[in-house]
Amino acid sequence: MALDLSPSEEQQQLIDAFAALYDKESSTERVRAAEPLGHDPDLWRRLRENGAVEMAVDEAAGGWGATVLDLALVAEQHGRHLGSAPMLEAQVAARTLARVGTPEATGLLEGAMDGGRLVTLALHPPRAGLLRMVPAGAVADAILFVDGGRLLVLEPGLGRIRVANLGSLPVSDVPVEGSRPVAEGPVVRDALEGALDEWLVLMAAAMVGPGARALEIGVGYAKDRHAFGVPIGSFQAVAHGLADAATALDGAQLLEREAAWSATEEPGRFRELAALAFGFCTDAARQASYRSLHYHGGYGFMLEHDIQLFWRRAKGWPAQYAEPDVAFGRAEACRLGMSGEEG
Amino acid sequence: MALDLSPSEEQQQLIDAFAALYDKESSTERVRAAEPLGHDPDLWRRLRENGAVEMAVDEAAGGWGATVLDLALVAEQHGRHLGSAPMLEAQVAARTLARVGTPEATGLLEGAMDGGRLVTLALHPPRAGLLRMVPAGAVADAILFVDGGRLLVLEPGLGRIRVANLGSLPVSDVPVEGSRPVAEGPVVRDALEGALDEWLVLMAAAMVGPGARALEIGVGYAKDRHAFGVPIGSFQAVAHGLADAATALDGAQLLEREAAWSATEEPGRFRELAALAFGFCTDAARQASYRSLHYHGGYGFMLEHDIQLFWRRAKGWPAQYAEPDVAFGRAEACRLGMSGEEG
Amino acid sequence: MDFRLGEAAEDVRRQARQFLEQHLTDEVKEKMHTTGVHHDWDFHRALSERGWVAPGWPVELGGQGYSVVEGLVMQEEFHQAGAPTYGVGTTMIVAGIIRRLGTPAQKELVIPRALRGEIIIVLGFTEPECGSVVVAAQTRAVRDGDEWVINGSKMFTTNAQEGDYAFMLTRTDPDAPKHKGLTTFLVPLRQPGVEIRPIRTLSGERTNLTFYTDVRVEDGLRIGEVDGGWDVMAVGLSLERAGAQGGESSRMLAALERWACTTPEGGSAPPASDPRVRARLGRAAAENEVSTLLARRSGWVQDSGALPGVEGSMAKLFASEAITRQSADLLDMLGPDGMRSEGDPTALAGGAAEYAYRFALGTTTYGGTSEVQRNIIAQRGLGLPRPR
Amino acid sequence: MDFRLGEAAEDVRRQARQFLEQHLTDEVKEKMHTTGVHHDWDFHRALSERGWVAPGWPVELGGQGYSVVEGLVMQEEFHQAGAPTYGVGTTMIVAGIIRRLGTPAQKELVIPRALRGEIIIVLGFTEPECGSVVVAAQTRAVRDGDEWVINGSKMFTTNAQEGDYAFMLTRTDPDAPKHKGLTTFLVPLRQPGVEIRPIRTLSGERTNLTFYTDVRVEDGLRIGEVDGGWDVMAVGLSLERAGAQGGESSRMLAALERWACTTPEGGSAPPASDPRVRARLGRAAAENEVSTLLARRSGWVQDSGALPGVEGSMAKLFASEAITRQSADLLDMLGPDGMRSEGDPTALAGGAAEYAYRFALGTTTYGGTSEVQRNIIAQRGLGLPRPR
Repeated sequence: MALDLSPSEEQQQLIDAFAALYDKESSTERVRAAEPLGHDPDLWRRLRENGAVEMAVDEAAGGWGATVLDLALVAEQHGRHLGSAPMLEAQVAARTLARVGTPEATGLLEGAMDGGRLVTLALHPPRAGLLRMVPAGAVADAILFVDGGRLLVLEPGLGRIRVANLGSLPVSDVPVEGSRPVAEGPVVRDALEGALDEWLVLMAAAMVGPGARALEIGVGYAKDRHAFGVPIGSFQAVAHGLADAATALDGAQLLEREAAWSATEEPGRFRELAALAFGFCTDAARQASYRSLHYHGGYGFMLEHDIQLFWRRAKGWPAQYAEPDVAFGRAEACRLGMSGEEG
Repeated sequence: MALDLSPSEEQQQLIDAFAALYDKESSTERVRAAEPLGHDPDLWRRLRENGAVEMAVDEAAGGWGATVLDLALVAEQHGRHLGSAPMLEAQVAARTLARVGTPEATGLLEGAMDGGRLVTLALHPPRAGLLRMVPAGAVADAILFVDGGRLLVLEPGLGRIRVANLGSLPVSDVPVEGSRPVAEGPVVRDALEGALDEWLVLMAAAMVGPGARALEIGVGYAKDRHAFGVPIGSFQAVAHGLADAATALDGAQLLEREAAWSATEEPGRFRELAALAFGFCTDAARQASYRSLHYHGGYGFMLEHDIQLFWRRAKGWPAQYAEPDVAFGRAEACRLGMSGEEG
Repeated sequence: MDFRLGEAAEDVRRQARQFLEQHLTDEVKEKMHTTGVHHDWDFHRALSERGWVAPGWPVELGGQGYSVVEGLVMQEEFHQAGAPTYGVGTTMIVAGIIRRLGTPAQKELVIPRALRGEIIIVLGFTEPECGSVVVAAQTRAVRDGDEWVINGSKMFTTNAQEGDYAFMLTRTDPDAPKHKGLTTFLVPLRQPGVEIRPIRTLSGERTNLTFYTDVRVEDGLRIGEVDGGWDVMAVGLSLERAGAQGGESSRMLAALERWACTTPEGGSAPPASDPRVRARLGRAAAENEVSTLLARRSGWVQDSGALPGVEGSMAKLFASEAITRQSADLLDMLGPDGMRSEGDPTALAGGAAEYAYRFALGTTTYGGTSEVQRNIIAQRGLGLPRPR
Repeated sequence: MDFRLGEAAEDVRRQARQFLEQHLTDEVKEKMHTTGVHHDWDFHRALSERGWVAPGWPVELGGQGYSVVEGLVMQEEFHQAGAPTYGVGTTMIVAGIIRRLGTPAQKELVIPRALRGEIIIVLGFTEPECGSVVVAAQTRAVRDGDEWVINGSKMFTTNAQEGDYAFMLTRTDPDAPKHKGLTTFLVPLRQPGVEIRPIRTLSGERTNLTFYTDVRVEDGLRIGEVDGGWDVMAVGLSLERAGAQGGESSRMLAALERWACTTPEGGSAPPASDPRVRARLGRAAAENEVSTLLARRSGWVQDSGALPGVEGSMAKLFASEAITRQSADLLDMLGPDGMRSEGDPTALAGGAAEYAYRFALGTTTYGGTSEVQRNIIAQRGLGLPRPR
């Protein structure tokens, strides 16, 4: 055991398998077709068929027992192809149910794994009786959320309000009426914090995708497009901006992979690293997609150019939790041994 | 009366007079010679002889009645030449005493104007019996400060502790023992807030100086210094950074002049504009001096190169109050009609 | 030194506000929003009736004789209110060029109708392959007797679907050095061979890609000399007056300041009670004040008869980079709720930050990219050698 | 994938910590601080006795046979602790070049003494007039029988006052194209004609400007071919191994984290109770983790036998820009108190941020400016055309 930054053979197979799936089922045409809702039922069906939910659950709970690192490698592909499917939330919700382990939770988990029900989770507690901007809330069959120390579940009916949003995500506002308890006691707080850690690191991994792909598109454009007789990539104003973005993205990928790895291999650092990775990867993806878009000149501003798809999601996807500074604060609270009041 | 962004004839004379004084009495050799204390008694004497304190005080209180805009134009020159003298503090303290008008204040003001005593003011209340980082505290004969709603004065004796600092300023920590009251009641809060507004706008004006001079030095170097057979200023990485700095500095000067002008001409906006100007000018000066220093390569890092003198003061001088964000918050509180709790 | 704009300018401001209150109806705004078209014929005709199509022109030529700063104040109000002025703007740039360089017949044809608000002229400089380097234009114009035959395409011909003419930069001598073989024409758009393909942008605005296939234009609509198009462009640039900056930033800030003072449902204090919120709004306020001042300086320099330097470039660069920075920051400040789209009924602060975040992207590109402005400032303002 | 460094590396880390505890005494640190010299003979000899002057060299050549990552871990500890290793660093770069390219006599002369910690070799590439473009070196070497006569000057010859030799790039054929007429020598520094002018830097470190007037060096101390100096430099660059990054950043963050947890006199809560403080420290923590990971990746790539790409440039660029950004931000966070100088008894957090703010300026310049690194990354990493 020593430093090894390459995916193992198994990990590479996993990456390749999902890359192939997304190549086929999540082209930018498909991504556009799924807008504005941001949910592509065919992609989601294919992901489920390939075990996207089952893999996330421990073997003891009937799943395939993938590590968080495995899930992060898949999330990278998900982000790279802007997958219009609530995979991250479904995975984290399923893992949370397995961890809670009450009869209600187990029942919900069975539905999620075998029954094909889409269970998601709210990242923030309700305010004034309303869960706001629930990830996948517009398409979920059930929403897990925490209120007053209890874990509850809600089957959002006609009352949910779909929210059009910058990231083309199937979020919605959902009134909490009609919710029922799933668990209570200290396990709830642990489960929620653990779920948030996992969602943060998977979103961090997902952000490396649009960042890297936006950079590739930008580099390609900078090589092809000419101004004053030379490729625009030969101007330092363009080249240096892309070099900075590439550096940040390389760092971002190392950090989210380390964070995901630590979930099982160095669990004492997981919470800190997950939050650091979320903040850093979000910034890196935004920087890369903004620069790439800007260097496209007026073309980047056209809806028909793909680059805007990446730019909008780099802002919108991670914002379901909060801005990077909130995550950096969460990480620092861990480092200083404070309780996660910022979570 | 209509938009006129040129100094009037009288204003230009004022600028020219002080520019000439500083040219003679505040060369970078003199500035270096006054380090680390940052106080040049000969410069200070010449400034006093030229009425630097008297001009700041209303005619009704025995002064020459310069406007805040006049003082800002002088402060620009002060900053441009990195004047090693506590002029801003002495001016603001004198104006504050005039405004307060109690017998004690009047006595102190007389000493400041005719007696040649150096009266300064603390920008922050004492904590645990100690005034911290008092501007000009290391060389002042008297320090004004506010504590518990009272305006007090202190003659710092042997107890003061000089603090070596990044900006080469004569600041010190001063125990509050032995202070005596100057005024109390609502006038104190108004006087203090008014003094802070004035200090902020004068420091904003002072920051335009090192920013502009650092930019000139950087532009000169970028024209002269060659790399790969061409002047380094022909590389976009250098040229664009300098262009951004120049733009911010032009804006900074317009903003601090507008703020200073508003003190008499549009007093309802003065508090807001003074704080906005402080924040913006501080950022602009730091950006310009950093870039200029960096483009000097290893030379910028050498103590014997002048550019570091500007870079250190752009950080250190305004920091006597706080970082830009605090001033931006103060301004916004005004805009929103909140009481200046951030002051 | 005086930062007041003066009575005359403040009077223009009052009149502009009255005008906008009357003519910038919710209906007009709603139509702009749904169509993405920043031109409205009713509004345009009202402007014309008010004599405000060319406020800076001399009275005897149909203008108001406004100073540059007075015109700027009008623009400030129009931008702040979000009025549809893009069409009249491009029309009057071209009318201004024709006023200087046009033949009597051209003046007769264009100027009265432009002043009456009857026609729209769009700009046809940029091409798909040359971006902001318009000197590389490839659209061909070939003489055929008293006519010219035009073939090619133009990018970002905003309002072409409403337009009567495109003021077009064409290549008439492909063998001459780049800037020597160009000629400008006023090309009638309502004729066969003109194809208009709508393009939607991130901010919801509509622009167009236009194709020209054997399009004919009589020689009488040629502006300037044959192969003298570059000189015509230079005159156009010299007519550039100060442009108001930061209207969208001000609107965003105003909306967010209202938000900051409102305690949210289920909350215990308004957002403004958080010092982080105040600091972020305050920084935006500082930038907006600077944007306004830089634009006014540019106007003042022109009014005072001084040779304009890089003031216009600085104003444009600063304002567009500022809205890019601040919209990203303030959108983040709103948290998850900030992502609600402008137009969604649940949007925070009317979706002002979400809209500004998309809108900002155009500002650093249109009218000369930030990189081009920095080149200009470095060379003409700082005297640095030509960037490479 | 495994982010553990492995037992061997962790063992190196433990040993390094033990070593530092024993040899990096307060006295050594104090001396570094007052003199600004990042070399200490006692510490240097202790390193040599421990066999750590060339930890990455094969055991049979006097090294420890450490992998690049193991060497990096050692560096991480040494940098984090602020140990004086600059002198040994430059010495062993040159010893490495001689190991590859030197004559038997040169190896005999230099390598044993270098390994025993008896000599210091400094670098003489940069010149006052050519900055980081070392290929423009003007210092002349002219043959005179079995000797060469050197005239010129070198900038930033750090540790020259302690040094035995300068490894110097000279121009031997002024008529050849720039990179063709260069030759490298090992110039003895303790001889007449060598003048050393100390230069103080913003961070308090001492470097030198050195002048060479009719300085003599025997031909036996020429490294590589006559006019083949550029090839020697290339070998030197290829020997570059991963460098630990972010030691100073980590020290600053650790100091500020201690500050954040301490309630100040007269205060009611520790600074860490403010979410703004936590966010700012957390952002620095993220950057520091990334700096460490980028440096380790660079080491891992070399250990795994892959052809190194731009990993080293990325690690260097990122870490130096990060400390520049974060020291400015964290110094601001401390408010007025942050300005207290490192070394002042009242300084906050030991003046760590104030020192880092000055120190950072050097990092974006020395060892290749950030601009040079971005050029490298753009061209070699992204395949963009040569920047202009």
